[in-house]
Amino acid sequence: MSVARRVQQWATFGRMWYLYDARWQNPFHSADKIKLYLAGRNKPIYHPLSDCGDHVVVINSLDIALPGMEWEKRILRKAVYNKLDKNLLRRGRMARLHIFPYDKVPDNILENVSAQMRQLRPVPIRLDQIPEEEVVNFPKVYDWPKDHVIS
Amino acid sequence: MTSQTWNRFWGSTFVKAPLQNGVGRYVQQLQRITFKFCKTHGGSRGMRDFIEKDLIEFARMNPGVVVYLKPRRHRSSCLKAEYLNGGEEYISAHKQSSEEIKKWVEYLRTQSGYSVERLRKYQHTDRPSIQGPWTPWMHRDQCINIAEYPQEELSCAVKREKTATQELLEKSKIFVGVNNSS
Amino acid sequence: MVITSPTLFARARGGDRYWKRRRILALSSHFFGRKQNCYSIAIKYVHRALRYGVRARKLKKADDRELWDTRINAGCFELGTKYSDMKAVMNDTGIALDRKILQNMAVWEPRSFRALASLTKVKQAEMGLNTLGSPPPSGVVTRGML
Amino acid sequence: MLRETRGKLSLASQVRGLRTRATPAVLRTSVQPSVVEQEVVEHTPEAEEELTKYAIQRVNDQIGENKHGRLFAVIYLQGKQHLVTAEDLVVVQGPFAPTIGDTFRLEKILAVGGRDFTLLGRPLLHKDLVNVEATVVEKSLSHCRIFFYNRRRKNSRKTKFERETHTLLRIHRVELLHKVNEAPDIEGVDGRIF
Repeated sequence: MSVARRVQQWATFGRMWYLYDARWQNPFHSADKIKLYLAGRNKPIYHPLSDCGDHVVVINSLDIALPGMEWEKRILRKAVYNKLDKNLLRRGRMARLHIFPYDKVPDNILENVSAQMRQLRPVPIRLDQIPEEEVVNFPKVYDWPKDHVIS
Repeated sequence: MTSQTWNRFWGSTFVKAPLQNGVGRYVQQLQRITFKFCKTHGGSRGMRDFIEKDLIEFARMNPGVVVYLKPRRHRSSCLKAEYLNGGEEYISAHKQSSEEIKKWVEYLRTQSGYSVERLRKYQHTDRPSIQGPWTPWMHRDQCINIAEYPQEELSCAVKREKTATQELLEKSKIFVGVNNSS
Repeated sequence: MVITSPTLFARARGGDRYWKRRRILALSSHFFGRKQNCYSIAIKYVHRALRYGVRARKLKKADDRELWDTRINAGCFELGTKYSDMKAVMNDTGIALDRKILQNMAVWEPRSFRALASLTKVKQAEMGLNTLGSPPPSGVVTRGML
Repeated sequence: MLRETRGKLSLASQVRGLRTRATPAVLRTSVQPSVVEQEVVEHTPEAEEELTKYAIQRVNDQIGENKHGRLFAVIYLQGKQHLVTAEDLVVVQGPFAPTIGDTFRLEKILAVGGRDFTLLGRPLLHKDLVNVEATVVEKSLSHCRIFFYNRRRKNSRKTKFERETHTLLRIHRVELLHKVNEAPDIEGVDGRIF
C-alpha cells in the first residue's frame, strides 16, 4: 500500500474524541446518542467488523437531570452499557467512554478532544440564578403599590 | 452448501480480468480446445455429430483458437480447454447431444481461464474515489481543530420552538412599544 | 488384434449406493462427531445446512440493505438532514439513486453526497416537510374535504 | 444564499466561500483559507438565478476545456444500478444478450460527476450528454448454487442446482459529449431505436 494510500486510510479511519456536556441532560437519552458514537454508527464508513468507534468524554455527569446526590458515574455508565449492542464489542466500546463528575478533565485527555456533541435539551436557568435586573423588568400584569407593606 | 464446505471445495474470489483485458483491446482468452471422443461408442455420438456439423464453423469463427481432435477407443467423450493465463477446464460430454456440446463449447469459448468461484463483490475498481474518501473532518467546520474545549456554542442544544417566557417577552416589548408611541 | 468392445457391455451392478453416500458425507466433512461420518445422522444435518444456505441468501441481501441504511443515515446526520427526508425529496424531484449508490457516494464521493444533502435541506423547506403547516399529501382525503 | 458584499467583491470570491466550506480532497495541497465568517442571508430569486447560472457556467467551462478529469457515472443495467468509472469491471447477472468482444454504449445514466460537480438526472440524464462505453470481457456461469427445500416429516424434498450467467463488462470510457443545457440540435440518430 503506497504511502499516500496509507495516509488516506488513517485519515478515513481516524478516531475522533468527542466531548459531551451532560449538564441537565437525561442520562438515558444521552446514552442513546453516546452509544452511536462509541459504535461508530455516526460514520458512513461504519461496518460492525471494522472497529471505527470514537471516544466520548462526558463532563458534568454530577449535574445530570436525575435526583440523587451520589456521584452519578454509575448511572450514566450503566445506561450506556445497557444501550450498547449486546455483543463482544461492548466491552471495548465501553473502554472508550470517559466520564467525569465536574468539567475538569485531565490534560492528556482534553488535548485529544477535537469535536463536541450537541446536548439533547437546552439548559434551563435555575430560579435562584436568574439575573436580578431581568427579574425586575419582567412584564407584570399587576403590582402592589409602592408603600404597601407585606406582613 | 455451508460456507466451510464451500470454502473447502470451491473458495471465493473477487472479480478480475486477465492482464487488464478489455482496457486497450479485448483479446479472446481461449488458447486451445481438445475434443476427445470414441469412434464406435454410443456415448460419443453427440460429439461425432458436433464434429461433422459445427466444428468447421467454430474453427472459422475463432481463428485464434487451436482445435485438437483426439479419437480414443473405449473412452467417454470430453472437452478440454486451455486458456492464455494457464487455466484449464475439463467438461465431460458423455452421452450428450450435439446441441448440448455446442452450448458447452460456447461456454468454454467465452471464459477467461479463472476457476469458477463464488464472487464476493460483483464489481471491481482500481479508483474507488474521485473526490477523495470520506474523513471525519471533511464535512466539519475547520475551526473545531483549533477550538478550546469545552465550547459552549458547539454544545448547546438546537432550539426549535421558542419557550413561553421568550414569547411573553417579545409580546411585552411590542405592547410597551405601542404604549410609548400612543 | 484383440477386440475388447463386447466385454465393456457387461453390466456392473451395485456400487451406486456408495457414491450416493459419498455425496452427502462430502457436505458434512466439517461437522462434529458422528454427524460427520455416520450417513443416517449426517444427512439430517446436511439437509439443515442446505436449508440455512438457501435462507441465508435472502438474509444477506436484507443485512446489506440495513447496513446501507445505517451508513446513509450517518452521512445525513453529519450534514444536518435525515435519510427519510432525503428519500422524500429525491422522490419528489425524480432522482432515482438507490441505497447502494447513496452509501457508495457517502463514503467515496462525499462532495456529491453533500450536494444531495443540501438539495434535501433546500427542497425540504420548500415542500414544507416536517412542519405542521405543510399542505396535506396529494391523494389523501380527510374529513371536511368531501 | 448570496452573501452581502462588503465593498465590491467579485462574485467568484463569494462562491469561493461556499467552496472552501466543503474542504478540498485531503490529498490535494491547497492554500488553507482563513477562517471564513458567514452570516444568514435571505436569498432573493434573482440572486439565486444568478448563482445557478454562474454555477452552470463554471461547470460548462470545465466541460469545454475538458478539465474535469476522471468522471464517475451511475449506470442503470438490467434493473441494477452501478457507480462506475473508466477501466472498471462490472458483472451483469442473469441473461444478457451481448457476447465477448462486443462494445456497446450505455444510455441509461442516472448521474455523472467529477471532482468538482455532480450532474443528477431526473431520473435519467439526456441521452447524448454522457457517453459510457462498455466491452464484454467474459461470459461465464456462476458457481453452482444449491436450492434445497424440505417439508418436515412428510418425506418430501426438492433440490435444484443453478448456475446463472455472469457477463463481465469492462467500462471503457465515461465522458461528457456536450455542455449542460446545450444539447446539439442534430441528435445522433444512428443506432437509436425509438
